[in-house]
Amino acid sequence: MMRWVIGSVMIAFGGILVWGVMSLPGGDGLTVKVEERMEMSGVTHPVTAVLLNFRGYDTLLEIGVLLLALFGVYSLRRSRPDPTGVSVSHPFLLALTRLLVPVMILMGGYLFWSGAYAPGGAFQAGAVLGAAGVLLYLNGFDLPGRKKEWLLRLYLAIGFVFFLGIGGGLVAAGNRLLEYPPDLAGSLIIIIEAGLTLSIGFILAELYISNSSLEIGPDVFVTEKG
Amino acid sequence: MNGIVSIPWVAWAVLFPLASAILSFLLGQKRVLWAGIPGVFGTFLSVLLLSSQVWQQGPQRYAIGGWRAPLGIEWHVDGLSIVMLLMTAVSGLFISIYAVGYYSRQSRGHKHSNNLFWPLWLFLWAALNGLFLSADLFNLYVTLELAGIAAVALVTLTGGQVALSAGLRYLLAALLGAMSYLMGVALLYASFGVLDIRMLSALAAPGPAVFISATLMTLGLLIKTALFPLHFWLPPAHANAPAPVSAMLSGLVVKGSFYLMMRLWVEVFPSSLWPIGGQFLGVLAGAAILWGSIMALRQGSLKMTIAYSTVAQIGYLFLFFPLASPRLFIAEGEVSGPGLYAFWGCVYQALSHALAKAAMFMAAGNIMRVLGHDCIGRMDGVNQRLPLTLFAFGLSGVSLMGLPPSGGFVAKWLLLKAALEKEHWGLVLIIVAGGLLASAYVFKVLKHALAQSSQNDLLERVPPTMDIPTLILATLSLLLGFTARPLLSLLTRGSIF
Amino acid sequence: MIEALTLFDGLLGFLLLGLAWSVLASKDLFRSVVLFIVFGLIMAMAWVRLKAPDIALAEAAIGTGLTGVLLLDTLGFISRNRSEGKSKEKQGRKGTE
Amino acid sequence: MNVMYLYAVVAVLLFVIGLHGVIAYSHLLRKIVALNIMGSGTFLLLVSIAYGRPEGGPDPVPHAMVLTGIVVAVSATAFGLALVRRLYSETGKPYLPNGDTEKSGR
Repeated sequence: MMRWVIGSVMIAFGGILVWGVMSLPGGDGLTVKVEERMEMSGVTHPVTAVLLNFRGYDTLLEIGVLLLALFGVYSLRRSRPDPTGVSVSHPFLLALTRLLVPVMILMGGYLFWSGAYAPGGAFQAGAVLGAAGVLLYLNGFDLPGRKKEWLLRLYLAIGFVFFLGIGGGLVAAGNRLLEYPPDLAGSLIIIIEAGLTLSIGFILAELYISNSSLEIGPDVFVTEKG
Repeated sequence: MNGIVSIPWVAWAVLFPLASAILSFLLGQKRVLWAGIPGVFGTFLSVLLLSSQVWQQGPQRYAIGGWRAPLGIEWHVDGLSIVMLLMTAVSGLFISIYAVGYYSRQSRGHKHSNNLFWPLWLFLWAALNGLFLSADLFNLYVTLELAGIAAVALVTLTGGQVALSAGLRYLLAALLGAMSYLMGVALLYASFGVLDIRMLSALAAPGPAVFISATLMTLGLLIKTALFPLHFWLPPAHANAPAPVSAMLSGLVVKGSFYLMMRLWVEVFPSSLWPIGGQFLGVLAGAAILWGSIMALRQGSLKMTIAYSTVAQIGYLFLFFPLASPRLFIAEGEVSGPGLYAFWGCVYQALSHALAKAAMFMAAGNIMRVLGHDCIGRMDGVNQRLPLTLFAFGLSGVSLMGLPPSGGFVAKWLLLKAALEKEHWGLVLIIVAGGLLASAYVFKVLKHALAQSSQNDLLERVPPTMDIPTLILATLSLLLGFTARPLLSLLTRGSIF
Repeated sequence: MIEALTLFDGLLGFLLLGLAWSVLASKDLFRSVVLFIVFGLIMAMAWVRLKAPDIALAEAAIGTGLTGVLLLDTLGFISRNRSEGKSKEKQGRKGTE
Repeated sequence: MNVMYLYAVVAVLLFVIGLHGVIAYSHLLRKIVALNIMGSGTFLLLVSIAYGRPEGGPDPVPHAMVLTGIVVAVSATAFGLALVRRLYSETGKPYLPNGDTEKSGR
């Protein structure tokens, strides 16, 4: 009974939404406005210009969301995971990892660099680095900094710190928040993106690692893996 | 214009909490307060100085990155934003002091419990400040998500089974609400190509896409504000969080999405939505007041009682929609009338509830610390052990009941006046009934707490950092009754309405 | 030429809707998660078709990649511990790793 | 232009399918997957709008919004799954306890 009620409400709702979408005018967006100001943005790829310059504040807060999710996962963890305990090392996987990880790091670097003028950028590059980190972890390697807690925290936070530091420094210097001087915009964006790439890589890897090692009483479930 | 006056405090009101949040994470558990305490005071002072700027110079607009809307994101700071920011700053300051005391003792027992409280709370504060400042619909979505995830993570800090399921329910509700809101934003952007609220208010003409997006955004924000019957997630989440967290969730976080809803209805959505939408929300608001109060009366545990009382008090906020209408604000020079009373009443309700409810949850935290439980039936002897806390509880109860001279009295009086002038007799009855029910559940707690206890041994002491802020917030919620005139005139200062 | 593209768009749309529906309706949770990953990859094709290569990259890497891995991992966790005998629900299956 | 409407219709239907999933199913993993499908629908609508703009190339602003949205969605998903894991290890059930709205359906 309840299922039918929900179902029919959903069908009605879907109908209304389709009607609304069909009535959309398809008018102008901000394409032209972005194009007009590309020269002042410091980069040549429009999406990167929007993400890191025109609407950089959104991106700053978004990194905050990513960090918060990690804090949330951390707060659920009972103790620090031990990377040596979760190895699923299989000779083949190990060989693959040795081959893939350097390639992935190169690819991350390329994606990060290309973000200034072509599709790519900190998020995509960070995701590739994160995947490399997960592969390393699954093979029993330690991520850089996992032994020293403060160093790991620094890696996780550095993107946000650069971004916020530059934004706040500009306010202290009399500019508006995140208002890059046009001649410095390109270099400042590169610095921010470098920090973001590193941090996003670490945060994504840590999200996976912490998630898969939330301990549940006896350790069997962690070591049994694979 | 020089020195302190020309500093862009609006930027520091967001930068301070963000910077101290990340610093407190970097410094680690032992030195967390080195970043936390300067962050709290820095944020508080920035908001205070920003308020004085707006008081003296009128509303501000701030184009972030130097890019004006529609391309960039702008902050609009008007009277309403300032009042909400001040509410958060005052509540936040005393909740923070309370939290220092709360966690200083607990940290010995459970090592992980206060680890991330400070970064999470400072991020939450930044998100709320960002929400009250922003005039960009998509940026508002990001602040909503930031606040939502921080709030859920704070609820689940203790990690018990009940807190976990309460947190998950909260997370699902928050995500659903935010997603629905974002769909509405997408439709608006599709129709008009801008995200800035002020620009949209000039553009948004009635049409199918606008009606649908108004519905989606309203529904999303109703879930996040927990208006009856979408309140299902609120009582468990607010009742099972650590005491300082309950205080900030009930006092502040629900006000964020309510504020956004108010702004959207007054400034963006076409006025033809008001007659039907306003009445509909009015019915829900009335139901929330009655249902929340009755459920509060029926609870056996103190924190659940207070949480259900929040459900009822949220109902009062939504009386704005049946009692106000957009035209009343648009008419320049409007100095009285039911619409203005309703607007003042709702904002004053948000303010006084923020202070009173935070104080109440903090008092409940003190009681739990000393008794080890929060069962109302076994609360005898609280009077002897925690006289200050109980006094604070009573004071904040006065505000919830709406008795003079409290802030709650001003709020409910203004709402009543609006309802009477609009001849909305049903709402008049509900406002009065809600007050009576509130006194019933407050007195129920007081009756048990004032009973003499047979055993008089102190199990645990409450440090002054927990007792004093509770009392200060409760006293402020009472004194709010005397500051109505300046605060309400600040509210209409350069208000967009 | 244009018709061929429109046909492709139509197919892609139907595929997305069908996949989304079967992700949620499938009785087997493991199947659901795998279908969800396929859904994400098809979605990436839609992004490319709509001239959004940045999003296609991000979706493939972050959206589908990380989300998929996290879902599989959680599912594995749930099925591994199912043998404790606390929960006998039909969804999910044993030994999905 | 027709392409924009085609994808926009698919987008809102995905949103509805996801919404139905969140409401109708009680298994928490399904709810989380359903929320992600809702998100994909919303993102697809934004991108199809960007595609349908008459002047110049696709509008980069919705693209940036979607990239932000994807990261937010992944963050929320990762945190949600961690909560599910902990809840499951405490209760042995991947469901929310005695919720009236959550128990309907499968």
